[in-house]
Amino acid sequence: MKIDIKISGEPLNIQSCIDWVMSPECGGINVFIGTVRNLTKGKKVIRLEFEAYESMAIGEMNKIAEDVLKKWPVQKILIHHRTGILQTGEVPVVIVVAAAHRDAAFDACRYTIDTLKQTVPIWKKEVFEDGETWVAAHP
Amino acid sequence: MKIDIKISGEPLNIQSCIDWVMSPECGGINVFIGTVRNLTKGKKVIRLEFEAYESMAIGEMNKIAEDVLKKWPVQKILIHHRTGILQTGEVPVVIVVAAAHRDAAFDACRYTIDTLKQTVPIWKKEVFEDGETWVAAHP
Amino acid sequence: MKILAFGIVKDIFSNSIVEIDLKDNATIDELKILLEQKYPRLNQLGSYMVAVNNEYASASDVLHKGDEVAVIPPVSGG
Amino acid sequence: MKILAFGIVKDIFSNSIVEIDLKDNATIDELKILLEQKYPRLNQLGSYMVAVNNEYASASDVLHKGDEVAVIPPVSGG
Repeated sequence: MKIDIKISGEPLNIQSCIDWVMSPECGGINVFIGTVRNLTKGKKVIRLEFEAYESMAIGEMNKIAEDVLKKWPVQKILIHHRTGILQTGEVPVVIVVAAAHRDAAFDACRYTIDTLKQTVPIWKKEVFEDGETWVAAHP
Repeated sequence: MKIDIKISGEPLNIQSCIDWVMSPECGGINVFIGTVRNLTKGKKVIRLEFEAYESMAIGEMNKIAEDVLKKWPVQKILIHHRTGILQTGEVPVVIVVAAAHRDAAFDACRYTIDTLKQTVPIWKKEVFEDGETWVAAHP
Repeated sequence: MKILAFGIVKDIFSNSIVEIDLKDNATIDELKILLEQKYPRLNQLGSYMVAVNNEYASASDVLHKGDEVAVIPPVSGG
Repeated sequence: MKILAFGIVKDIFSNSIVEIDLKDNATIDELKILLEQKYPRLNQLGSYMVAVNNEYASASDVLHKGDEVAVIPPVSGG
């Protein structure tokens, strides 16, 4: 198993994500952890709500992982995304990439988060003290 | 405290490294984890031994962290390096960078490991079944 | 045909699923025109995509009976 | 003057610390010449640096009594 994809309503366990990629063949691991910021354009965020079109999101996340394995000499890639209500400081996304050499791990991890933010059907609603807004819906 | 530097003879605790940078101001965390590979140029590695010129290594690691804070809008940076005997699969280095935006976190983390490998006085001896060699001593 | 809605589109439809009458062999473009007539606020989105059976669809793709069709506003995961 | 050794240089010196007789106000370059005469295997290193008081030193830097001096072979941490 070179790919691990998950969408979950429960908090993501970063350590077990990293444990999953660890192996004696691997030399470098790059991890991206998204966290919920307490401010957007200076406005205080109370909480976030993430909604996924789950079946399609799993498919798009798998496509990214398959692309990564084609593009870079990567041994394992994990993409976990959380849904539901998150407080500031909590973790909506964890990406872990293991490779024999670190350049591939860095490049592949960055490609993964950049592409995820463009193609994976997950939506974030920011809840402020005076209202709420779906992010990116009004560019 | 924006900088956390450590050289330790004990196993590095990745989760507590990540916990240290987490904050509600942060939006993206990039982590690099080095691991001991079981093969070097096709030869089986039994174990590694890391030696540090500790006072100077701490100084050089601090210089890298200060440079990172000057070059990128980074909130926190942690660099932990292990010394002593490590088995394959174990972790000699953990670097964690937290920033409001992910590009800074990725760039700063990569700069940190690239620079650490060039300037920080730490040496790695690979022990094979039939001998041992100080890495990079015979380029 | 049933159309699934997510994110801001759920608010625009006031529902997570709506029923649209479509002629046989209608294209994605024809679906979008009908949707925009019925829900003019869709035009206020910078852009949106339609997915058919969990894949992004092109403007000229033809819809078939039994397809799972979803309106995909700009994504914002991660 | 006491010279600290690390990594492969410890093997070359057969010790982690050696004593070198240096004239007053000797430079790093002069120290390197003496060391290479006494330990010719140093020349087999692609390169090596000298650190004075925990900082990399330049060829023309002058050594002072009480300085902490170390020979730094190519590093390989990370």
